[in-house]
Amino acid sequence: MRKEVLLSTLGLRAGYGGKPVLQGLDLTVREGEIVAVIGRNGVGKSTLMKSLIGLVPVMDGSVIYRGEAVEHLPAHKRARLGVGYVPQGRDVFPRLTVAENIAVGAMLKRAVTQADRDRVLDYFPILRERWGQRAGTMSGGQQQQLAIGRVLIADPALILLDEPSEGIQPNIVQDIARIMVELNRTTGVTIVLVEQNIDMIRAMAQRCYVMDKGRIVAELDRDGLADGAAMRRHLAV
Amino acid sequence: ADPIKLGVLEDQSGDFAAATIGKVHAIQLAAEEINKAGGIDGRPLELVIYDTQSDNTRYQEFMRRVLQRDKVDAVFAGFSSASREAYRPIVNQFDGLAFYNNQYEGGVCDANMIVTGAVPEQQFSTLIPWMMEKYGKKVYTLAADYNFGQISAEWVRNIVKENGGEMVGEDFIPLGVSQFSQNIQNIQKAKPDFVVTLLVGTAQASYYEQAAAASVNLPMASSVNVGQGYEHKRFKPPSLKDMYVTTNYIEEIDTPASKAFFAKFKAKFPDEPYVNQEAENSYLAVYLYKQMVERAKSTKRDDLRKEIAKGDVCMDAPEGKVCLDPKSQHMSHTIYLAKVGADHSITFPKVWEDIKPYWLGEAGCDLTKSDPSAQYTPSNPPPKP
Amino acid sequence: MDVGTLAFSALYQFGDAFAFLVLSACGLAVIFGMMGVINLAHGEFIMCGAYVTVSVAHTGLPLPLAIACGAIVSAMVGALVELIVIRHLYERPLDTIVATWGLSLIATQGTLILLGSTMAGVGTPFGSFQMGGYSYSLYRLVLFFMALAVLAGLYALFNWTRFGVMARATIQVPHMAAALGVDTRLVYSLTFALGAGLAGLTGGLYAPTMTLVPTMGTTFIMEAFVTVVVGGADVFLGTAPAAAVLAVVKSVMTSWQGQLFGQIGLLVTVIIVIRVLPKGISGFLLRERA
Amino acid sequence: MALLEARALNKHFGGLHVTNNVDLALEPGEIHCLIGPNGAGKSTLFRLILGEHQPSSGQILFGGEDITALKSYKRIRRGMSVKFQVPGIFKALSVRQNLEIAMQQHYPPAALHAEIDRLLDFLKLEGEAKQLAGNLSHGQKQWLEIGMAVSLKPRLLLLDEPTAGMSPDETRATGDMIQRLNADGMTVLAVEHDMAFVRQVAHKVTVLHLGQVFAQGTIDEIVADERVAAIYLGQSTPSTDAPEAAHA
Amino acid sequence: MNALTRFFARLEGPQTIGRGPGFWIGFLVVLTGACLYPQFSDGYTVGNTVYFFTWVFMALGLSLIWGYGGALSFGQTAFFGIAGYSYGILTINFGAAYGFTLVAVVLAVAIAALFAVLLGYFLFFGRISGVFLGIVTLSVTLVLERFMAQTAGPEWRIGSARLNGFNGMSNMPPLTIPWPGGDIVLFPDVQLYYVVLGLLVLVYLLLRILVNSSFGNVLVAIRENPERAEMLGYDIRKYQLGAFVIGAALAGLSGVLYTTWGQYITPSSMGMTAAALPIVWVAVGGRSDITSTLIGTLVVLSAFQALTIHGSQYALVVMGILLVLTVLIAPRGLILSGASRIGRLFGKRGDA
Ligand SMILES: Nc1ncnc2c1ncn2[C@@H]1O[C@H](COP(=O)(O)OP(=O)(O)OP(=O)(O)O)[C@@H](O)[C@H]1O
Ligand SMILES: Nc1ncnc2c1ncn2[C@@H]1O[C@H](COP(=O)(O)OP(=O)(O)OP(=O)(O)O)[C@@H](O)[C@H]1O
Ligand SMILES: NC(N)=O
Ligand SMILES: [Mg+2]
Ligand SMILES: [Mg+2]
Repeated sequence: MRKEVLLSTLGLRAGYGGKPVLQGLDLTVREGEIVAVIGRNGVGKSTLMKSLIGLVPVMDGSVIYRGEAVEHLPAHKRARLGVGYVPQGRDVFPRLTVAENIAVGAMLKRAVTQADRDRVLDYFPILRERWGQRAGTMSGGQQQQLAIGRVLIADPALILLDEPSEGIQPNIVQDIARIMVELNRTTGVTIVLVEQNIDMIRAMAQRCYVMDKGRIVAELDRDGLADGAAMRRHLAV
Repeated sequence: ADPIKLGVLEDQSGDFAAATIGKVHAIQLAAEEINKAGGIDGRPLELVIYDTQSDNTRYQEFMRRVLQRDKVDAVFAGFSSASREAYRPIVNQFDGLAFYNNQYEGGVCDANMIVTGAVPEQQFSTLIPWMMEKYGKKVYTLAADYNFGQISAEWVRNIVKENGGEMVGEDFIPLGVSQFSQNIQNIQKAKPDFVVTLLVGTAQASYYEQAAAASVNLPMASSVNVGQGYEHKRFKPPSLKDMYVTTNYIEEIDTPASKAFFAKFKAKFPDEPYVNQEAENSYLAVYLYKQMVERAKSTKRDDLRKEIAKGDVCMDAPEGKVCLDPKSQHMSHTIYLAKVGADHSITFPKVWEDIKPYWLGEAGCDLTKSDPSAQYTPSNPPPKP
Repeated sequence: MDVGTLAFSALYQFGDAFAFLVLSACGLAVIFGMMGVINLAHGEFIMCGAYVTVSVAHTGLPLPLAIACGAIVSAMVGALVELIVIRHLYERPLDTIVATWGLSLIATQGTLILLGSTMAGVGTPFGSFQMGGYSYSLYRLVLFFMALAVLAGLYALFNWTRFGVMARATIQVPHMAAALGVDTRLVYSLTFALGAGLAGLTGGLYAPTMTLVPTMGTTFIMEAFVTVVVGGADVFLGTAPAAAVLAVVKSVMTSWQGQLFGQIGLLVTVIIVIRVLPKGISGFLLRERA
Repeated sequence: MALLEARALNKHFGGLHVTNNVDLALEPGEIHCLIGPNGAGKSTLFRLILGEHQPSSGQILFGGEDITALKSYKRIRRGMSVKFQVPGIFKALSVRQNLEIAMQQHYPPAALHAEIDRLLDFLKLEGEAKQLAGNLSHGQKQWLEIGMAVSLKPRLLLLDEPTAGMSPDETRATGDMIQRLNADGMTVLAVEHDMAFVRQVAHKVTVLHLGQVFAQGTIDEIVADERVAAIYLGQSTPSTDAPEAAHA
Repeated sequence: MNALTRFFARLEGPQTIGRGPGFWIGFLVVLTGACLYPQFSDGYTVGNTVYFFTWVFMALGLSLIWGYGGALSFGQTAFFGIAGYSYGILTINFGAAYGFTLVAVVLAVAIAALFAVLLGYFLFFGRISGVFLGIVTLSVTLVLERFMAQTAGPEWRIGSARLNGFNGMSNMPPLTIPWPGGDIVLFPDVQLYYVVLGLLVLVYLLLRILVNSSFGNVLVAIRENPERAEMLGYDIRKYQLGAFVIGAALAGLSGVLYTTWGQYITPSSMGMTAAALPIVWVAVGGRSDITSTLIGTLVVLSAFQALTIHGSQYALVVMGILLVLTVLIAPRGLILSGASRIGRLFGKRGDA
């Protein structure tokens, strides 16, 4: 039985200052899927993610989440519907401590237990170690881990991951992929993943969209993902 | 007939507005009365009014405008001494005639200026000896830290000394300061018999409330307060209790002329919070101008000054009889000693009539002979001829 | 005069200056420190609080209630101002200088037109007390303790409550806070209203001791900015020590050489402190902690 | 003589000992890669070399000169340049202006704009020349910053994660570029987590761990080192996963 | 030759709006209009225009420091006042003969610039930035104001020049040009108008060249990202100091011209309100472009004066509303936003 569609876009046009970057983009993500989006620099992957969470105004088309059009909801309302977002470039709150950054992430959940916190801190032990350190003074990779942990604490139903491997040491990249897959299996969380790291895509994704010039130009299934040559072709400059 | 144009540059907004909006109203009242009675030699008065916004640069802009563009016959201008000094070079340059209708620190010797406000010799030579007589010889001065305050304090110091008294302290307060705890303590430490308060501006007026709250309970003497800033109306009694002020006019003066003036004023401007001495100075200045023009049959400054030189330009003002001194072009005044009671009611323990603005003339300013266009002070008198 | 009296009077003067600096600055510290908005209309929120307080007190309500009204009305005005004007300027905080300067002109002159050039005061409550030959106003002690209470309250609010963390997060990376579910507009409104309300509280507290005129806010402005800036970016680490340092300088200089030197001393201290600690006192404290 | 030499560099942040007696020597003409776990102190070491931080103790020599006390801009003028981990560009200025500001010191005014066009072309940003740099995508910002760093024609090029967010092809192109610059005599010190890139360019690899030099050698030696695998590379090394990269 | 054309080529560039023949024809038309208009106007209007012009120099200086360099100086009026007082002290002591007033202008501006060198060294080499810079500069100007306000006594004199406290200093001569057969005294009328207009055009064009030069590039770079600018090898402190001193000299020029215009200078020209005004002018026009600053300053000054003349006590309220609306409607400043809108209308790209 095919799962319900959790998130889809229809003819999505979005961009900055009146100029669309996304040129009528359609995609569909079903509940419990891990879907990757790949494409060259500047094709609009991050813009897509931002328009899904609501940080870029939608000019045309729609974003449908759990059967409802959400393109006009502000970001915080979409977050409250269970969408978690890990941005490219981390965007931690630099002058808040690690603990406070996590606390902002936990804001959505009515009651955050010590167990919830421990779960996240077990994924990323460095966060526990640096619990009182200001996030802005953490190393790049540490901040990236914090950005992921900050989203996981709220148990979102859908996670938008924009290049999560960036700046992270290889073995932790593997850990993150493993954690995400495990979460997906145990909690059914749906994940949209933008990545350049082919290893990570292969380790996580069940399906993959290829983007170019603001549109989806191809879709790869599991077999397509396994085909290294096909992958590289799509990412080629 | 051609109207006679009068420029009016007063602060209708900004820091000083509380004390000066009434000046504009007083001029409007006088002009209306004069026009109803047929104008000046049949010529109606036309007022050209600009709001100078308590801003010196606006005085410069608008003095130039009234003299050069509006071509007014005379200007009524200025509250703060700084504003007067800002526009004075421009009046001199265009050889205009300006009335400064404000009490001030004195000393302006300038043929282009006529001053109707009271000066220190009028207010302090009366007030200080009287206070020393009544309360004792130890005096403390609290004064605004600029020309007016410093020069007035100098007058107080000199008069106290001349009368065998002792200055037990002097504090100078920068303009805009509103917190006085330290000064209150200084005063208590010095134990004066009374305090001379030469505080200017609305911020500094906060002193009275704060001193009362700390139970300073000393008599106070002033040349500016009450008469200019009507603090006794603005503060809750009894913070101004035992404040003595020498002023040439306040609305409480209980003479027929004063009551008539006050009634006319209130009829035209019922919302006026207070009719202060500057309002009366401005009102009488219009009539003074009328008299001079009628006598000279001219609005030319030189013709008017010939009338002034005769020494008999006098009139019956709301305060009483006033005359213009030809040497300094300043005004003699009736000086009222106003006492503020515990309930902030006003009584007048003493009135001095016809107090002359003697100092400038005695010091060597004689505008009938020469026009130095300068401002002098007791410690910086005119050069001896 | 004995040492006790001297010590008390020095302490009293310090407390008096400290209270004035803290209360002048607290609303500004929230609005500037938290939101980066340079609020030149700060003084007018203080004026608003004072006017409302006195108007309400004239109707016969007890002063503490009247002061609360002053604070609440200022907060509401603040929320309105945020909605209409400030909200559109978070991306370009420097432009708030011009906008709030405009607001300050409107408020000052509007008050003059609507309510006239002055308003009658209410008188200072509580009377005075004697200490070693001097009498002091009891109300000034109330002001001092109110200043301490405001500092403590703000510290608790911003460090121990969800709101505090949300507000700080919102100010630092607004889009990310939104993406994590924070209603950033509401947070901005509340923060600005809080700052305006604190300014109103200050106005209410000082109203009984001052002349009420439309321009009264200007007497607080310099002290407010100086304290906030010497404090540095972190409102709660900065304001209290900054006010303490400045109050010592001000009270010592004033008692030694008069008010002019108190003021010039204050300004020179600012210049020196910032030269030594280019990020203010809290910038220094945080760097050391890091 | 080493071009850059760090001697017993220590840096503390409060109680944190971030670089611990680091000794590092860069021979002229080498491409040296610095790898190590997150928080190992790599970026901090860069900041010490650049003078953004002062070391708690230790010494930095550049071209034989002790530069430990030198201001940053003077170090740059001695022949260093840097691409930071977090893009440091002039966001509100156009891409062209960004490059102009970097290059105006090194090219005569007459030749400047032609040079900028050449570089834009090279960075594949010719279409974005008038675009504000802040509006570039993440990857494009990286390119721009690398371009700015390279355009200073430094003797020593410091690159902190130059290929983060780049696709494998772009990573390879970046590697090619660095090799070309190196062939022209530029010494390079690069921090990277992308082993394919390290394998492509590095003459020598230093592993930093907990602020200390943990291992040093060629990429093959490092990859073969089980201790490095344990703290950093993990079970499956990318070299086995993406062998094509090495031969590209 | 080549260097000279390149020098003039700097009149246009990414740091200034307006380029191409269209712009320069417009510029010449406006300049011609400005030259001819006194012939068709009265003395008051001309004198009043000079008055507006005198402030523009300070605004242009602030645009350079703040709009281009990113350093918000809240204390430009300090230099204004210092130069104004210096001119007064010099000319009251040495008179106006032999063209000394012109020497005094140069000396007064130099004194202001020298003070800026000291203050700027203290500020920028102490790495003070952002709002801290604003408050320190404001503090400096307020200290000067407070100090000057209490110099009423006769003991405060320099030579024969009384500082004269809050009432201000007057009696200094206006600008006087030595001329065979009688000095020309430049009262605020047509002659002074042409002198100040000439200065204004000169300063404007030189600033255009400056901000489009490599110096201007670096200044803008510092505004955008000082760390990066330093990491490109620039000693940012020197550039900031340079801009600060030029801006201070221009503020000083304003101060001197203002003083000669009204033969008066006062401490309140260094007070809080006076200090805030240049910021308003510059921000309303568009701080990051000197043309916008120039036009914006003139617009604000004349609009506010007109309002004060015709608006009675509502003037300040209307001014306030206009300021708020301007900021809301024209985010980059009235002139800059307007210019880019016009630019778009005519289909040009990349204006500004
Ligand atoms: N804030 C912005 N304003 C204007 N244009 C922007 C902005 N952000 C991105 N763009 C433009 O939108 C396009 C897509 O950018 P986006 O960040 O979505 O790319 P991307 O696919 O995520 O690239 P990368 O792999 O480099 O992260 C780019 O051409 C970029 O220049
Ligand atoms: N200003 C600071 N205050 C406190 N700790 C700091 C500061 N700067 C860096 N650190 C700490 O120093 C350590 C080294 O940081 P650094 O940025 O050098 O790591 P890195 O090796 O570059 O890591 P990454 O690969 O994640 O970029 C980290 O643990 C970081 O949290
Ligand atoms: N003239 C006065 N009071 O300044
Ligand atoms: Mg992206
Ligand atoms: Mg790093």
